Amino acid sequence: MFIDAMGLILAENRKLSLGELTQKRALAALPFAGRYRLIDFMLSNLVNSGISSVGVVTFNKYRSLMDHLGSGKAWDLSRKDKGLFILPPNVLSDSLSSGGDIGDMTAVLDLLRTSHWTHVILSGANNVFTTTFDDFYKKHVEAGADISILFNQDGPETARTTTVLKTDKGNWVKEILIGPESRAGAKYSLGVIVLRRQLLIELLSDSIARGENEFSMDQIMRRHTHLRILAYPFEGVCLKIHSVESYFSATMKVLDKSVRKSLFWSDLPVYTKVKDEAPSHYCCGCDVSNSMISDGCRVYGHVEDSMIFRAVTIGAKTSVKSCIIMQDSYISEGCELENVILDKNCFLRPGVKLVGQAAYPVVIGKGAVV
Amino acid sequence: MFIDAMGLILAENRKLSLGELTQKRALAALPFAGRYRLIDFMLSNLVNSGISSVGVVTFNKYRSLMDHLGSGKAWDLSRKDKGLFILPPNVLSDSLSSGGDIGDMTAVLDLLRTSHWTHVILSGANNVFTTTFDDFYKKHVEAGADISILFNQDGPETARTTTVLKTDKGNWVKEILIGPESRAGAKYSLGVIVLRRQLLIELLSDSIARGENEFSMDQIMRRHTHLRILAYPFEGVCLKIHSVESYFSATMKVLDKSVRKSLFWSDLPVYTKVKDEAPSHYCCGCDVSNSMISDGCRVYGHVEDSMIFRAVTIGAKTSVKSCIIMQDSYISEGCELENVILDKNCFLRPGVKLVGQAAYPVVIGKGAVV
Amino acid sequence: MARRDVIAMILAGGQGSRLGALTKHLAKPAVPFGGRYRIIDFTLSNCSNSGIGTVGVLTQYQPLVLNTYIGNGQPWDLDRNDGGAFILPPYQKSSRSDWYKGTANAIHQNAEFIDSYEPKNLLVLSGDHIYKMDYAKMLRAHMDKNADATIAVIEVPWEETSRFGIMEADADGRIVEFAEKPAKAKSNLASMGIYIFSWDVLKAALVADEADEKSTNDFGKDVIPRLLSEGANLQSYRFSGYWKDVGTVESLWQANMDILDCPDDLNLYDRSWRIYSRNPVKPAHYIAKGATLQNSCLTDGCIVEGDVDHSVLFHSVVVEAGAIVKDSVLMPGVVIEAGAYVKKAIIGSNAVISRGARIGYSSVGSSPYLSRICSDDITVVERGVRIREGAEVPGNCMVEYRDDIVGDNVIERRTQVR
Amino acid sequence: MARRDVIAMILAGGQGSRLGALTKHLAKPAVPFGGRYRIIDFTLSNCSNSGIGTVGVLTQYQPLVLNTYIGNGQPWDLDRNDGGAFILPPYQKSSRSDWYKGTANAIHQNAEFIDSYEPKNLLVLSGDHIYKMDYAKMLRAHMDKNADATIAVIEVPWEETSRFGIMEADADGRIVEFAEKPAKAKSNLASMGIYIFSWDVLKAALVADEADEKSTNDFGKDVIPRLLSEGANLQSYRFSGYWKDVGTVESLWQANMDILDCPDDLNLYDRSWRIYSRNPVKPAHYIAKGATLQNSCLTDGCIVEGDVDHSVLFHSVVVEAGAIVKDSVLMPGVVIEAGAYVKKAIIGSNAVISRGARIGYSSVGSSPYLSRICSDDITVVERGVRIREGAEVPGNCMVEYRDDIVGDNVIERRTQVR
Repeated sequence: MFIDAMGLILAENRKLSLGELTQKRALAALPFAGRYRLIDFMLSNLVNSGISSVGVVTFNKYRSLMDHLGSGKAWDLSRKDKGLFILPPNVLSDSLSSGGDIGDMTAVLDLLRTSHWTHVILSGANNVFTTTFDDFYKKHVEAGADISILFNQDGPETARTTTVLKTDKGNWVKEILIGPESRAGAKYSLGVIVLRRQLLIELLSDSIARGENEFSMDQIMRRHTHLRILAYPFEGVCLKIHSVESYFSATMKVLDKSVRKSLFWSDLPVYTKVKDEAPSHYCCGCDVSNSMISDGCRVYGHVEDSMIFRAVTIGAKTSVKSCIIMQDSYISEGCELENVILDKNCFLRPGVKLVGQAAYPVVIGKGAVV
Repeated sequence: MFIDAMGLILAENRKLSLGELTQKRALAALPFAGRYRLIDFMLSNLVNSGISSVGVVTFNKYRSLMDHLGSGKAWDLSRKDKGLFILPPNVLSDSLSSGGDIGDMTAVLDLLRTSHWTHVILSGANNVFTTTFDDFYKKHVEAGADISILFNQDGPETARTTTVLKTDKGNWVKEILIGPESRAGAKYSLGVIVLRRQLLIELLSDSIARGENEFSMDQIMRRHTHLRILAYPFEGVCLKIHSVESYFSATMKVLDKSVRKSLFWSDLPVYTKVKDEAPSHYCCGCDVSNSMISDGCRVYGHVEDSMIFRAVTIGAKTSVKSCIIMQDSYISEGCELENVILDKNCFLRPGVKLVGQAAYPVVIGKGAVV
Repeated sequence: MARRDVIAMILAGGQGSRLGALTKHLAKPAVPFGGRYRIIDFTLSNCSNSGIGTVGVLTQYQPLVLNTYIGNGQPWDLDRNDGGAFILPPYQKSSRSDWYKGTANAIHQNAEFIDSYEPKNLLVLSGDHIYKMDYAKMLRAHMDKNADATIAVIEVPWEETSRFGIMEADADGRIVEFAEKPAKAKSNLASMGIYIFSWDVLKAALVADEADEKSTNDFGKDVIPRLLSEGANLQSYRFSGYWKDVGTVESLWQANMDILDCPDDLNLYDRSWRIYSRNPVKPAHYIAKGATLQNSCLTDGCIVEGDVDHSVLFHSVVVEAGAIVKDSVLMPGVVIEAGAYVKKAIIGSNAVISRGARIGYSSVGSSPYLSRICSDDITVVERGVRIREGAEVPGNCMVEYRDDIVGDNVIERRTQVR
Repeated sequence: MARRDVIAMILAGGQGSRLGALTKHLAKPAVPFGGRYRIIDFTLSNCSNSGIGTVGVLTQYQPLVLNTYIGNGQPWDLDRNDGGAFILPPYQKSSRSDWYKGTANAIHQNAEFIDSYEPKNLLVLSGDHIYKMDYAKMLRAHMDKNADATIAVIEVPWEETSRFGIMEADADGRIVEFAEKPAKAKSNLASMGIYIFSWDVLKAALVADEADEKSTNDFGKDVIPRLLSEGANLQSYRFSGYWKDVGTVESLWQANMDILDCPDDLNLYDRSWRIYSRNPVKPAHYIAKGATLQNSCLTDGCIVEGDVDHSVLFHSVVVEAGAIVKDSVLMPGVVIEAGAYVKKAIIGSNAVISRGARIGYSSVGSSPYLSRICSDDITVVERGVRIREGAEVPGNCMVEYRDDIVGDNVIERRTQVR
């Protein structure tokens, strides 16, 4: 109900790469589900929980995030003294060198130290789900845990970067494993934790003192074995994105009615930047099936099992099947696309044919002219 | 009247250093006249001229500027598609290296290319004056000049970085001299120019093509001798800041009635960030003379010929004479200060004595405890 | 544009009774239009795109929706520190309290507000027109000609001149005669209800107009003729392009259908002159397998499983499998249940057309809901009603909820409208 | 705080006639206070600092200044996308149009607005109190006790109980009796006019209250007694700290003087609970050589050349050389000319006290401006008048401009107020 906490989102994750899709943008800035970016979901979850102060930690790809987040207005986080803080690297006064990771952590520490909230909800941005943290927070406070961590039992296909929690029957964490082989009935961390602000300051300062240059709560928690860590189950739909393949399959899952309902049609709005596009126009002769299409599009051709972002044109006699087409792309007449991810602002000349496989979708980089 | 132009402010100037005062902040972010920063004057001049789109070009000290400017709300430049653009260095995708100057210029070029204004008003931020550019702009358009440049005949004491314009009787510029020896009746550039956006794009692209890494309009104009450059006289009060000494003396000039009137009491407001400080409190036993004092101060002691920024405390039995005391500084009881510049957030213990000379004021850096 | 050059006042006070049930709960300018807009979005966006930063919206009838819709003005870039968007209802002064009388009286009652911005000129606009126009150009013309007032005019077909205020202008565009809805017009230049006044001139004219007991305090009927008779410099400003007054059911329906033709002079995809609006954040719309869509507009949050042809769907509309929607306007949250048939209708927000119901199925038929307000076989359904399963509503009906609908064979009950 | 927990409604409709000329042109909550604020800043800032993002301001009397002052709500961090600050004047519905009657009627007329935010609770506030209070704590108490309504109470001196609504509460804080301005009070806990209601409960009570023809539609007089008699769970919430109703000239003057004592429980320098305000951007104030200042508050843009003692100066006040100002409140833009003397006065915005004039020079004296509204030797000068050179105005005067001041020996003319 009354969450006395601020939010902190780690917008980048060096362990995860989505190839060309994250080469020039932070993972958190990855477009998703037609009109969102990944960070919209976590930001909305925090805001819908009544949190009014959120820091976004970036390393070096902060431009895409700054463009998207702006002053935080779209999430109602444009406030006078609190609101949204984008924490880009600390470029030191007279040199452009360094900055780097410890710089990131000191900026985070500065923000934490000048805040007055009792708790911090710390999270990545690569899991997509819609919820509030009311119960999670309440349970954390009531149980008297040092750290509480959200989990579910829906494991990702690949295990390399997965954090598995070993707990007792009361869900108290006994062990934290990263990418274990055996995963029967495993509890997978969703990378969302709540802890006292003061404790986070201590843990971070300790890491900095040890000369560590990476912000890994997993590592930190494994070191501090005296901490009482509680695992809290998340019951809803959660899409996990850690590779191009899982990004593609997560998108296809969004077309499913129950997933759409869980993500978008609860009482909790998912906020994102407003673009003021016109309505989408379905022209005579178009043919659309099992697809999501955003505002500002013009559809003349055939679209099936696809996710179409804003202001896309699908030309006549073109077939788009099982594709992700990002904002402002233009697909000319007579093209044939299947299992393709088209990044923003691409232009496909008439008659282009691109066919991938569901497990290996063809990825076309931003602004490409094909 | 209808100025079809955007603004571009160069927030840093590598030729000018104000020592500790500009070590960690851009020149444009230097606090001035109690509650302003230097850039407030040029931003207000642009906004008061009806300009709704302004780019601020920084090199590496953009943090102080970002904190001050925020979303541009205070200058009514928080707009959807236009408004305020802070152009920090382009840190490239996967490396923190380089960025540097050409990066800056490409960011500027991007902004210029996507704008739709016909003209650009380009300016530095180290001259303090209050005006609109209506007449300057009108004259530029009517005269059919390629570039128009604002000047006055009030030369700075030191000549090293001064740009002097040699003109014919019609004020057409025949020669541009930098730091000349002979200066009788010289026309000093105020570093404010107006030109077509397309021309600026051409000149900048040309510089980049030549591998130049500095944004010097003086140099550019000297190279392109075919350009018709018009000098336009500025008649009002203009304070020029290019050294600690000139910063100090400019501040003292603000205490003068006619200067105060010209800068602050015309019809044109000088906008700055609002801080919501309480009123200043003059306590029993205080004694203040010929000084400007901002909101949120508490004054118990003696203040004479000084400029006091926001939320400063002047302790009892303390004497502050000919000083600049920046925001949030605390001066304890029984101190004696003369010709001192105290940067933000300093703490002076009881009984501290600091005495400088008008030409060599004592400068105490930000956050110092003395 | 400098702040003091001009401020705008939008007349949004009319009850819009010719729109019947559509304006029962909201002012006409707040009526949804064109898939994701409300009518006033066009005027507000024109102001913002023209560089006008201070806009007063004069309203007194059902302003709640309009008030919360406009809010802080942010969607139209009108959340300014010095200025912005203001809703201006009538208020009690220390001596008297009046509702707005005519259009001119509404401006007169807000003279103090206008004065506080010290504008040189006042742009007076109507809140119920659909068009894109650069007022800055008109202001430039006004100033270049040193006019006391400038009136935007558009050529209308000669046969329609009797519906408009008609201007006769000399070769230089100066207005020499003005006739309100003339039986026999001397010109086909109609006033668009868009005026720029030099504020000093208008202020004096308003004082004189208020003193005149015979005046109806209307711009077209009283103030403009007064200025003309006094020899003021009244200029006409020619506009050509799409412009439509959407004051009737038929014109509102037609203007929505016009959107589907993507007219060049009302290009909603033009990013240099966007029409802004405030919208709830909904996901992209979803088109199911088996759905068909032809020549239609959709916005966020729609779910289409049935057949939609030549229609405008606002956000969060649901068209279930087997439902057919033709030539219609479905406002936000409308649900067309399986097997229902909707033709040439305007369905108000959150209304539900139950299974098998038929709306506008025929141009003839009898119904207690037949209405003189509706014409051309268009049917209107009030927001938030649920139409009974299998109910039949012919064209030209205005289906309105009344407190006593027991035994009604069209409306089942009221749904909740948010 | 989550959005639907609570929204706030500020009652700002009163004419404030006990403030005489000070509220002739503006609603009481808009009266300048404490050097850089207006009265309503305290309530608005409390809302914002308590995490309440949706605030309606109910006003009908001279709302212009309040309307432009509150604007988009940005200074109080109330420029929200979903919510924010709203001015809510009365309006015409399709069936009827009413001005607000009592405080409860004002809320009732805006039930639809409130409903549109679906709040669980409604915080009802007054717009003319000076205090700092965390409403979130009060809401927590309200919810913890599962109350239908929670009323903030403060201990007042027993001898003043007859001026207040007095609550009697049991040991757990539950209200067992309520007496409006009792002759003989059973308790010294006075209602502060700050209520949290469970919205469902209040909505039902308002419907019943409206149906009751004898009701005056007031919270204190009608709604609270009704709830109590129905056995609703009414809880008291104890507040201690600075709290002042500034409804009279004397209390307004006193509250301004209180500021000069920097009371701990109204600390304006506390950055964790700032009082926000909207102010024009003016330069730092300037103190000339030869000026003296003792125990006074100044804000931006003031120019002081004379002597100022124990006074509150708003922005852009000028005190010329040789002028003396004591125990006074000078609102924005006031000019005290050379040699003038001002004591124990509240001088309205932009008023000019000409050379040698004396305001409040004596507690006795005769003047056509003596007023029963003024007491304790306080003198009030209306905004925007110029006092004649050498004029003398004794204490307890209310110097108001009238249209016929020919031959008046106090007021010379009107100045321009911006």
